[in-house]
Amino acid sequence: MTFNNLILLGSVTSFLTYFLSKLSYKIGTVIKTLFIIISMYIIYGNFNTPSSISINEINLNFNVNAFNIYFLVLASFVFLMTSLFSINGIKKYKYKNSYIFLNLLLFTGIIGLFGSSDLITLFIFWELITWVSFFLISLKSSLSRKAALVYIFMSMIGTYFLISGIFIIQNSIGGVSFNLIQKNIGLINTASANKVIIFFVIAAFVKGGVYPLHTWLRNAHGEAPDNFSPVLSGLLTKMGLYLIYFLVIFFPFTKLISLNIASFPFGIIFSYIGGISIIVGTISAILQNDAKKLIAFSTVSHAGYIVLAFSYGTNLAFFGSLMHILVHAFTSLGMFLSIAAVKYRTNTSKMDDLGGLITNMPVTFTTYLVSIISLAGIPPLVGFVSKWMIYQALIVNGSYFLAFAAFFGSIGSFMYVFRPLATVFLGQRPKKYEKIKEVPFLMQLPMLIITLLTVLLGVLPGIIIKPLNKLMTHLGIDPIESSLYKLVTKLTTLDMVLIFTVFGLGFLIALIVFLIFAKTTKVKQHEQYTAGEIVPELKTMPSMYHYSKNYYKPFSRIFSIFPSLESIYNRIAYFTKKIFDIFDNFFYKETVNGYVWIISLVFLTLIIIRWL
Amino acid sequence: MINNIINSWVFVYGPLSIFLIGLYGILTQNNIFKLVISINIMNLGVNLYIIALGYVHNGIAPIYTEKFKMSGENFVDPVPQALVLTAIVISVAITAFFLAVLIKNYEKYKTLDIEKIKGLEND
Amino acid sequence: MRKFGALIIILALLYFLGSGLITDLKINRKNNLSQKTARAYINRNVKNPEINNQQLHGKTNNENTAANSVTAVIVDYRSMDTLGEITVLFLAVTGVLALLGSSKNNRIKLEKPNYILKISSKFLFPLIFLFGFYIFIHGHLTPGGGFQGGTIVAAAVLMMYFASNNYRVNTTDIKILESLSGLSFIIIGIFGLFILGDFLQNFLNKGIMGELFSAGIVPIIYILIGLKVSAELSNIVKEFMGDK
Amino acid sequence: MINQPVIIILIPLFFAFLIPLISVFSKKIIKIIPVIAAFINLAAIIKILSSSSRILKYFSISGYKIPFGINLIFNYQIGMFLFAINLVALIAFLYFYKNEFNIGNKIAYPIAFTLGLTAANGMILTGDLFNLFVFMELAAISGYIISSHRKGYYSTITYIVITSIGSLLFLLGTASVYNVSGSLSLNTISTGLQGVSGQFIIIISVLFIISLSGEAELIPLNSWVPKVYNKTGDTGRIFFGSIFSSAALFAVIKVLILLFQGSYSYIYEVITVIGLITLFIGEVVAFRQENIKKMIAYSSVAQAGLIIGAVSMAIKNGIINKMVFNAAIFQLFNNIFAKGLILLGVGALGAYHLNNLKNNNKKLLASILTGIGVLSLIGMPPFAGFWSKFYLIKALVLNKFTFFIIIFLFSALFEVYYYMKFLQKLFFSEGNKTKTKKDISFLTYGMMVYLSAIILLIGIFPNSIYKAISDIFMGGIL
Repeated sequence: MTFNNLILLGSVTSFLTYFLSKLSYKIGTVIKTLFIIISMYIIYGNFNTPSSISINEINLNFNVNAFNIYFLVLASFVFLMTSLFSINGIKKYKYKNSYIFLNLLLFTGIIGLFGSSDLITLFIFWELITWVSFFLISLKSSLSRKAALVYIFMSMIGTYFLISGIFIIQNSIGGVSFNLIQKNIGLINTASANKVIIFFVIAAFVKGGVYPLHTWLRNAHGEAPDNFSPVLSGLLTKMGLYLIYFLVIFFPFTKLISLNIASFPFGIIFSYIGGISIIVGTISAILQNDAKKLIAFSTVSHAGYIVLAFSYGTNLAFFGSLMHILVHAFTSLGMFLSIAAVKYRTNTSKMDDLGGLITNMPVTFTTYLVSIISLAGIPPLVGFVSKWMIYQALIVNGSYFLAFAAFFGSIGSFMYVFRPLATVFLGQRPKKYEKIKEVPFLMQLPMLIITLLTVLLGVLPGIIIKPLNKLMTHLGIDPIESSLYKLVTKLTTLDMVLIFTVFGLGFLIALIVFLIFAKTTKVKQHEQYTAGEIVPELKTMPSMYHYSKNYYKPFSRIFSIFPSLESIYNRIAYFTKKIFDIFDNFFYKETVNGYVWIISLVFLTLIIIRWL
Repeated sequence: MINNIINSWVFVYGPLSIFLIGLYGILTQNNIFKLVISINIMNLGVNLYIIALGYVHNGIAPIYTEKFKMSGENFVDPVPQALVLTAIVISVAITAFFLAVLIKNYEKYKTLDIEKIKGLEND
Repeated sequence: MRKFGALIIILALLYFLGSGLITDLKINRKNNLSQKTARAYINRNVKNPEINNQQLHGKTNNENTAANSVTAVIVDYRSMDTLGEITVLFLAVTGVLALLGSSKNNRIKLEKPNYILKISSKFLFPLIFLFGFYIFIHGHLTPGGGFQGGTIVAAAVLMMYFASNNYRVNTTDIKILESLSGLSFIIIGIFGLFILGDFLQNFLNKGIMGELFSAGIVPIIYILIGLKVSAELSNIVKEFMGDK
Repeated sequence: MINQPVIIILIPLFFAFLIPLISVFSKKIIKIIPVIAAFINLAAIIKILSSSSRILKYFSISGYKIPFGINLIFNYQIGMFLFAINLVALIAFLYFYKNEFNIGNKIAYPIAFTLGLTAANGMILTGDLFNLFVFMELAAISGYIISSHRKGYYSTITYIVITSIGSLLFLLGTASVYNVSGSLSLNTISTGLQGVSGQFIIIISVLFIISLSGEAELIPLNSWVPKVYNKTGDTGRIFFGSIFSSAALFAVIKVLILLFQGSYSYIYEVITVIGLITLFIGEVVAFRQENIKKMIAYSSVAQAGLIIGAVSMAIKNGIINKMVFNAAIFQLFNNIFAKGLILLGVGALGAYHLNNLKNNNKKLLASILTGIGVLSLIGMPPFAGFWSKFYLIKALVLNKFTFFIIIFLFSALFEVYYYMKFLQKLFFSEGNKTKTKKDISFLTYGMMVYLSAIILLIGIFPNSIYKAISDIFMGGIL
């Protein structure tokens, strides 16, 4: 089967599953999972075979090449994991069949987007994804609906910039297919090129959740259905970043991103935006109280990493950014899925209410632990590999602010990702959660796969480096040196197996010490907090006295003096609404004579303007 | 000179003033019935204007009779008269309907004052 | 304040409208029909509008033989407008019916109808009626026509309403009259479409200008219009006067 | 002989005149008369379409050649438009037949609706300035009647006063134009107007612009729109939103192109500005509405502004920029179906206020179909509206109408926002007010499915439709 038929099949199947899911939602989810597996196979089988859907002189062109197969495989992987997870995971959802239908349609849209080989096709799927994901986000609750509205508003800003950019390209070059653009990029003049770059980047930043345009992320990620959040964070934000990578194909690599070009230095600006994004994301994540919103802000900070590394301009940094996409997809899958698993059993993701679930849900705990270690970039796991490359690139070239931002993000991420670990899985378990069981096996399976892959790719990064190197050569960038388990840079050579062994040994020693010498004393968490005194509110509102309440209070005190971008946006929105009300009152809330006054005045003005 | 001024007032400014007096009525009056009258005054102005534009100097009614039986007589323009007839009929139709709505409106709100109705409208 | 503002707007509009229009308008002495479609209408010759000094009255021509040029314009040259016009009137009557017809409003009753009116109306009514009919039957020869005649007939009906508190128009008759005359107008037009190829084309014998039986379908249509208008205006009178 | 387009005007007119006659014998049959009229009309349009060319052709009436008699303009593209409008009218009549016949007077409202269709067809077809006035008045009066359908008397008064002023201004303009050019036929006036002073043209154009803005829902004469939409019945809303506004917009475009022939560039500048202001204010005010009927009314206003703005933008120095123009016309064409579907859905669901909505599983299909209409209107793939918006943006970007694009896309953002909010409430809201309307009939479902199928088909095969309705005034200008 060719790629174009896959897209058609996907849209048909999604409709079918809607009706099949009416019988039982499990049928729908199983079909969805099977479809994703099949499509992975088909994508792989269609490597470098262009195909197109042409209806009525509209051609949707697809081609799988060394570049986009990376994103395609990643997309299918993320969807496969969430899909496996959701076979049981959507049990409590109100709109099950809508969820399955929209999810499969979204999958079709995403592989269509990544597989497209011209900009119009890309745009069509981009728009499709926008509205489908809008409905997916709104499925959950009234809060998620508000979040979805903000999401679609900001997405449409991006979309309109994107379409304008596409048409500017078409105007200058005379076509929108990637090959043609690559060939004739010289035809575009500097002014148009700058416009295109700015438009594309705005579109990309909105979707990717990069600093000044990230505000939709918190609520959209936090309030979206739990099984959909990983897709939103791990994949849909990558859609935006994919667009930035496109600029590399269109415009000569060095011109766009090198650090010292005569024309407009986009590279520097983007990398600084990336740096700011890391810092803002990290700080905001520290201040969150909801586990999902916390991870949402970590997405902002990691999008910052990717943008920073991509625009920095050395091949090592570029490689790091590509790798970091994978890392972030893994970690957000791991974190969101484990939080979703917790929520599946406890119905909440508020950290104040939870605690001590480690004994009840060991697999979930392990997944979360491994994911956050990887996210923070601690050595034996895959997260370290990408971050290490980024650090290397920054330090070698002496960009100290950016290096600071990158380190700050790493250290900050310790702070925030540790918090859910401590408050959800460790600490003391509230009484009502004593009988909580681990989630069903089908939900454990994706978490286990992710954990294993995170470790495996961390130890043997060569598995992923090899195809990525191929991708780099495809784009015309020098590949980096590496072997199956060694990373080679100008400064040092890193042997991941060695590091793994060292860390493994350290872990073992610590475990042994713990088992032999550890003595546990049980203190009830509230007693500790209130120093033995009995507080009347303790029974009515126990979460008030949970030790995770105001966890990072000092930090929030420090940062509360900075105005939040979100509140600025809210204020702008408020004033806009007020102004709009004035229009309404002026033009449409009058009596008949009022209207006639307006008519006569317009009449007079129109004449006078032309008369003079 | 004087002739020109008289001409312009009779043929253009006069009818337009009547039209605009109607407009003045709509701009200033609150009573719906007065609005109906104002619209009728405007109509009258427009009709006069059209008829005036059809006038030919020393022209006669465009009807062939025993006295005027040759083509090319100095008839006035028949087309504006036809247009005015149509316009009058349409204005009659609209006035009739407007008055009917006015009656129903009065039954509903017990007032003809727009400002008061504005307060009573609940939407 | 409001009145003052309105006054200023009105004066400004008058200045701009008047001075803008007057320079190019062809009024009084400047007005001549030579460049207008009206020349062709008056000369009853669309093919050669400028042929003057030919005798029309008392003769026949193959275009239009209605002596009244206004009627020729209304019913023949621009007959589609007239069709629209009677439709507008028909629709307005329908609207009045929609608003006032459903509610059972009482007939407006005069306390004591004027004695003179009451007596004289009985023999004035047929006369006015006849006069109305005369006006619209002779629409193509003399000033007047369907609309004018119809109005006169409706005025007779109004007079009857004022003369007697018991007088009522029969709704069913009016409806049938209204409907049939409108339908006949369209059907005559469609005959033209089938016989000569254009809607409302004059397919009857043109006759001699100045005679009663001349101008083909023009008098027929004008009579239909007269009937329709009288029915419609009577209907309006009836609806406003009330019905119980 | 039967291929004359005048038939399209006559059929509904004939049936409207027939209604009082039938009412004497039986009141039940009246119900079905408008449906029959629209159906026969559709058949007639198909028949005429099959033998029409793409070049603008003038058809005379009463046997007099142009400019002496009244003429109609017709070609294949206009036929497509008429088809769309009559199709939506048929659907509106079916809805009326099923749901709203028993409200109000049983003779008057069928007549008003049927004649409304006549007026819409007439406005599209006529090639004569004064005839256009007559049909506009016909549309206006049937609009007045329709707007009083559910006892919205005060809104009707507003409507009457505003459109009366408009029609009087039109009459002033028409009389002046006739006096100067000596003709009333759209295609000869322009030659008669050559050599007049600039001031005259200013006055005339402003008169026409303002007077035509009434039915076309443009500023400054559109203040009646929200009030009337709010107070009239469901069928009435479909009529205003989908039929009258499209026909009137078409009439405006016709006057712009055939009367002024693309010269006098300042006319088009003024209209572009008016269109943009209408677009912006419409979207912005709609954004603030909680009442769905008013929201759709303002959105309809905004769409009218967009289309007129784009059309006038496309005309410069007697040359039509085909890309922009055709895209705008395509947008107009798609709007007919999309808005018809939305208004039908809103009526069928009884969804009148954002805060009173409740998701109802029994009516889920109706909600989804309404959703298709909304998604098409805001331009989401794979529905029809996506392509018209796509072509429009494409044409605007390629021609570098930067200012226009900025306003257009900025307003479109708000449009997406409020329509999406509406859809969310429709699908997911758990409002506690259980104000349930009676069940949606099978017929209504059928009509909604039909309309959404059309939207989807245009969405999949946009180019055939786009080509079918492009170059609508070919031969009329250039």
